[in-house]
Amino acid sequence: MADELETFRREVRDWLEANCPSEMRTPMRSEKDVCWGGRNFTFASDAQKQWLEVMAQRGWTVPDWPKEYGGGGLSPAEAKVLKQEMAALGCRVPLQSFGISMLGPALLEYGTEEQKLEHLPKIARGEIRWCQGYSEPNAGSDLASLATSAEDKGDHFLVNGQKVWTSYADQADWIFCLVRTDTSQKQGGISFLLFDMESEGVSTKPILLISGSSPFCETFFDDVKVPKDQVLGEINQGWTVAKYLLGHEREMISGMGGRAQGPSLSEYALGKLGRDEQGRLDDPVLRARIAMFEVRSHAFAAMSERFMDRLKAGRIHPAQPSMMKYYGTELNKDRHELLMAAGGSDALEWESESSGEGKAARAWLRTKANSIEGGTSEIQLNIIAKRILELPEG
Amino acid sequence: MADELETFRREVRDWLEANCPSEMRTPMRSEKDVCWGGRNFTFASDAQKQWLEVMAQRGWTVPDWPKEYGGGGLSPAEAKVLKQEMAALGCRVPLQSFGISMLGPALLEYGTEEQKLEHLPKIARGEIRWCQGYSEPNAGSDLASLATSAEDKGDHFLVNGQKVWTSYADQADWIFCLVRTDTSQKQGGISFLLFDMESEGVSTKPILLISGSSPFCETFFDDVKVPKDQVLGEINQGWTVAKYLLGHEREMISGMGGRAQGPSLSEYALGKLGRDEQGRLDDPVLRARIAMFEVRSHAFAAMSERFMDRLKAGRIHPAQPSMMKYYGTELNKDRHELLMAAGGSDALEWESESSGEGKAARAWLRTKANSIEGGTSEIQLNIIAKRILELPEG
Amino acid sequence: MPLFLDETQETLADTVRPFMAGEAPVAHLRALRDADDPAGFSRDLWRQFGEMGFTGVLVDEADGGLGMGHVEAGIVLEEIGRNLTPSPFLGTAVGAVEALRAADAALKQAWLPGIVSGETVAALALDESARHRPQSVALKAERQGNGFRLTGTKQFVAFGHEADMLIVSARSSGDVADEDGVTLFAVPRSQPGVSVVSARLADSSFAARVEFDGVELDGSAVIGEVDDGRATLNRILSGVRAGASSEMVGVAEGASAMTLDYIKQRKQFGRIIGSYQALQHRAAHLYSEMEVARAATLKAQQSLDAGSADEDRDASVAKAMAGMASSLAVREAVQMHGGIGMTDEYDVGFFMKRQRVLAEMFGDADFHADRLARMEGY
Amino acid sequence: MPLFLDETQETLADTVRPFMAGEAPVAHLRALRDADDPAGFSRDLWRQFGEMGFTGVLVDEADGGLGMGHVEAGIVLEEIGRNLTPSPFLGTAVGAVEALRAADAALKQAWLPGIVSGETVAALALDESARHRPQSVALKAERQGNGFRLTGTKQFVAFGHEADMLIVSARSSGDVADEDGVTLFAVPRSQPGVSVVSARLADSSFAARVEFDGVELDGSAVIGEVDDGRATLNRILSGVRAGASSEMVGVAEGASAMTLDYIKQRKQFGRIIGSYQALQHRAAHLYSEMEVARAATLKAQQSLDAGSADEDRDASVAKAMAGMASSLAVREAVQMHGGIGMTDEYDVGFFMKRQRVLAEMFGDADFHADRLARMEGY
Repeated sequence: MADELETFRREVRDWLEANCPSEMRTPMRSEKDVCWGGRNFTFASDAQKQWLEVMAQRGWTVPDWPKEYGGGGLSPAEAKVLKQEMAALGCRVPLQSFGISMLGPALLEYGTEEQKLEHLPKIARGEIRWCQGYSEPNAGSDLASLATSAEDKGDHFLVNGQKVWTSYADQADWIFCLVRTDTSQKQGGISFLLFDMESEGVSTKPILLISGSSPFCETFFDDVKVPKDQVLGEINQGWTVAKYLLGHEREMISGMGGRAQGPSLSEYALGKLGRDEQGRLDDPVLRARIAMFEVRSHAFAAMSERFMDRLKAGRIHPAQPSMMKYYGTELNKDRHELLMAAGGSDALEWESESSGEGKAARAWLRTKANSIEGGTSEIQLNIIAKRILELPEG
Repeated sequence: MADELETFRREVRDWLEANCPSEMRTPMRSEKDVCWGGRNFTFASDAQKQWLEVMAQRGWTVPDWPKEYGGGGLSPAEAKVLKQEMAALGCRVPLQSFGISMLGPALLEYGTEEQKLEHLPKIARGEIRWCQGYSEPNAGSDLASLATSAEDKGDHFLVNGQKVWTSYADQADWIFCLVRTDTSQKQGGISFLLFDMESEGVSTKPILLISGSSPFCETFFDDVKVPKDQVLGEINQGWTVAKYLLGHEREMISGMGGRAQGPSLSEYALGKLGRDEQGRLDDPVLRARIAMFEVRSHAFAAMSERFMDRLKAGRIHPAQPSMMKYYGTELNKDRHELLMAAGGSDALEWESESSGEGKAARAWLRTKANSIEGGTSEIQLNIIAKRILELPEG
Repeated sequence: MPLFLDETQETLADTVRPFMAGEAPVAHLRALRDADDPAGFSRDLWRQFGEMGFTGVLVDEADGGLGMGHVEAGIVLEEIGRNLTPSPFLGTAVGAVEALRAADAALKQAWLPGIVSGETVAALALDESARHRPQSVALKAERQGNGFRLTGTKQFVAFGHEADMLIVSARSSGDVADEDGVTLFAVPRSQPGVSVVSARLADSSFAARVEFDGVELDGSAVIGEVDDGRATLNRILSGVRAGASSEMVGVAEGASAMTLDYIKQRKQFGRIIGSYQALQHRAAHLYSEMEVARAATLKAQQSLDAGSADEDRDASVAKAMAGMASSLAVREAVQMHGGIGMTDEYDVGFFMKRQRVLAEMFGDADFHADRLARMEGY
Repeated sequence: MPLFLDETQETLADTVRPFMAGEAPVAHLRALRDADDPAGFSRDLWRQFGEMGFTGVLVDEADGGLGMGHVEAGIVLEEIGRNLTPSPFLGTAVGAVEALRAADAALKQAWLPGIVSGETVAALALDESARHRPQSVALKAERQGNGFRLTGTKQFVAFGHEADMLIVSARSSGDVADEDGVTLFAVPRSQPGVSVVSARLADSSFAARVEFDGVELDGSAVIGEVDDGRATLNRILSGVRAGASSEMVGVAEGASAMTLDYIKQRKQFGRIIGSYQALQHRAAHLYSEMEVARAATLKAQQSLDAGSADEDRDASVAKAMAGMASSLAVREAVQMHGGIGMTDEYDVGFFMKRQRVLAEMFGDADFHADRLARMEGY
């Protein structure tokens, strides 16, 4: 068994050596190097296109999906080996997509055979790019207030309403979307709908954030016709599918935060502020605040390791991702407050070459969304209080 | 007018010079030097007794109460002059009492003429010592849950139940007490009762705190007979009187906190820890925490000054004492956390001469009650949210 | 003096409040930003400030001003903060005017009339590094004949690109960190050798890096005594620190008012979110912090106006406390608004940006906590 | 190694948990205190610890112990913390055993059997000032013939008054703050010249001031190499810091469990107080802090057991994080209990007292944050 895995590892390594273009073994330099795929995607380079094609051909864009749906059909152990070997060679992820990370698992769990055959291979090959339509102007974390309606017109639904925070809606080909199919119930009256963004009546508008431009859009539906077989899961049971996905998303987001992102806070501060006569960071109160932060940050790194270890071992309370999400995002906000303090007036610049067009300030402002998107900190605390601590309803 | 006041000031000064025993012009050294009066009070010295007597004779234990009730009949301006002159000579307060600070104002506001004549002079002369019976084991801040009952027996009430946190109940002569006279209403069914602690059926038990011995008692009532004319205010309207008093109490407590109490934190820390090569407190993170605390502490000193100035000018929102109480007590807790940190292992000692029998640790633990007694911090925040910020009921 | 506004001060506040809300609300800032206005503020509004007397609030009546104090300047700044009004008020009407108080009659005459009328903009060129370190002054002032020659760089000069005059701290003798040997100058920006590079900041205001390349000045540009500018520099700093505190109190009030309105209306899970106790307690805690910050700020201004021995300390306490309280206010404001608070379309983000710039300016809470510790000897 | 307990470790936990809850719950501490017990712990219980194998958890199997690691010692300490069990476990079974690992066979043979059997109590005599400053070691060890003469004072020696043996750090050469020149000794408390004055602490445990008045020792009392004890000292400290972290995690868990029970039952204004959202959010926040502290603690212990290069840093992170989280836990516990939490009759105050002592011991969060900063070069 271990032997077979070693054989597999050698094969993988050889294949990657032979097939991964050297350009695709360098670290990504910017957002532009991310391959999202889709109908209108412009590849940054031939190498990027080639790398996607060879990987998709082996099903290795989605190594653990079944082969019949465009996957690699690998066992968890094999998929892990592939990941390790790609990391060892520094291979870039060939395809980034909400189809892979979010919709795919839900399709595998709740899709009909027809739906799986229709959508999964296109996701695997990077042919169709998906976006997610959950939030609405008056329903942030509170999906029960969802107002976008899908009226039953016999053979199709007629969709009307508005979504917000639809990431990359202006570049996506299809949307997976929560809509209200029954106004008489709250959570029960929601369905999970899939449809083409080129359908008549769909329009999008990018959202400008306080930190500047963003991938987010507002998305408008005006009498959009959607065939009835494009519901994922049962009609009026979209909540079930959505919860499945939300749990997934929270896990992803909770992986963030902590120490990994950006330059070391203390190195940055030393660079900006220098040392005093005793060799300490020359800003005593800020130094103390950084040190207290670094205690938490190191400790949270241990927490993240523990969380992942327990997740892999299936020993995690289902609400633990809420704790990770809460703590990690609050910590990341603290980190950027300290980075701003260390940067002083330099970090306040917004439009100057020396500041990289306000890199520090924009990153700082962007982190303020961390504790809002993917379920606010307040929602996470509610979840911890109710599901882990079992405190009674108010 | 100003002239008259100056004449008054000279008279006061001369009188004080002549009548205040020199021993009573030295700072109090301990709790024992406080004169509480009452039937069973043992004077610490002849001077203490004499000082009470001469002051009581002039009505100056309660200078602004009317003369017919044992007061001095002074105008606010005159009372202020007396206070200033006493401070200038370092005269001790001749009589400390809940009768003066709490019950007195309520008697003046709500008492019948008989009640005033009966009780106020004895308070003024320090003959009767009062205690307050509000809290119960299952009704802390929540007076509506009050369970101590006063059953109407025609000519008297029969009181049964238990009070907690009754300060000095074991040394008091009389109690002012909230009792339930009508179980069919919540806040409306409470009356404000006055009775003798020597009545049959009254017993007390001191409460030991986590910080050690305390003035607090549990007080038990077992078929205590109380004449019906000993209700202060209307029957079933005790809530009104209690609120009047609570506002008073909160103001008193909110006067605490901040910088006034105990040694300077930074001086104490310097004494314990010394300086580093750059002359700073030799514990860099603690120094930073102390500095951040001192910012708040100085700022709160300004807030306290502003609060008193506006209170005097009648320009205070009625819920502002809640803010003062909340902030002041939380700040005082922080201060003692920092004192403990600066004291290190010395401050942990509990029974040793060098630690003054655990003075630091006991004071630290005692402050934990600051944010509980007189209305918890949570209650104060509720009051601020509802009455000042006008946030809606939950 | 009681620690609240007296009647005259209340009257001033009653004048400033509707003026600022009417003439220069947040929409005014947004419009300037969207138009990519190169000044970052409105000269017309500045002249209106002059007409209203605001720019001369601290100028003696003998010099044509209102002859009021820092408390009154704080009243104006609080409304500037509440409305996020872009304005060189702090640097000009507080900082430069405080500097010119120490100047001789000729220098006063040269600059005060323009300030009072709202024609002249002044800026403070005091910082030499990204973090506020006013104790060290490196920009050189070498004697040359009857005058001086300035060489060096200043940064974080708010509205320096539009200023007619710069208040400059310079090293005329001694070492960089010496208390003595600092001289203050009033330098016309048009003086040969002065060059200004400005950058837009996060809050859409501008700050400049100002290069002094052998700028020649005669003795008349010196404020006060040569080598003896430290006391005036400290007083300028205490003034603008207290002023910035007032502006931050205003920013915090503005953000909190928006937020309270929002949480009183917004529903989630079928309930007004402002009825949730966790939000109520946070709002009440924030209210308390802000009240304390307001008290500390007023205290600092009264100390300045009374020439109290504590004015320096009180200004540091105010700047630190107002910095912390207003930081909490804008963070809570964005968080309580949820997603909409993150959008540029909604105003609350502007408050967060402005707060950050003000918190940094003339020393942040860390700087002032450390300064307080030094003053108190630990 | 995954960062959670493996099966063997879970089994150990399943043994320790009911043992400690059964034999030494909070009532045990209360009884000792109320009886004014001069030892502050039970020798009988200590022997039971020996019988259960706990005292030898870190002792090699060859020396009669369980041959386990710091993770396992942490399991015992967490239950000690949860039950507030008074015990010299940390100083003896973690600190002294870790010290003796560096000792020669004779010294091991002299002390380990007694520790393993639960007959011997050891104590760490490392601190010389009220704040933890292990980098400076002033107690003198002068060479005298084949041996040494110790002169100086140690303080905050937990259970020093009952200890049979003291682990002592001494200055055998160089200056007070030198890295080198530190020698460790295993000193029988009965040695002439050793005098002990003990004081009861807030948590009812005892700590001693130990005077060494020319205490004569022969070379056999030296642990490891003369002048070269710093590395062992660091390792002892990392061990007890991680151990104290586990105990604090246990204290925090104990206090939180009591508090959660309480707020699920107590009613105010007609509602279960645990249903109020403000309390819920605070409880959830506290839960998060405690989970993070637990992870950091386990990480430190795994690092120690693996001999990781980061063991020193990880122990400081754990001690600081567990110190902060458990401090929050006990403060919230008392506050959420309201008045009853302030009474001596109720147990929750004991948790606050114990937490404070543990937080101070071997350096508090401020000390370790500063230490972390130094290690990371800022």
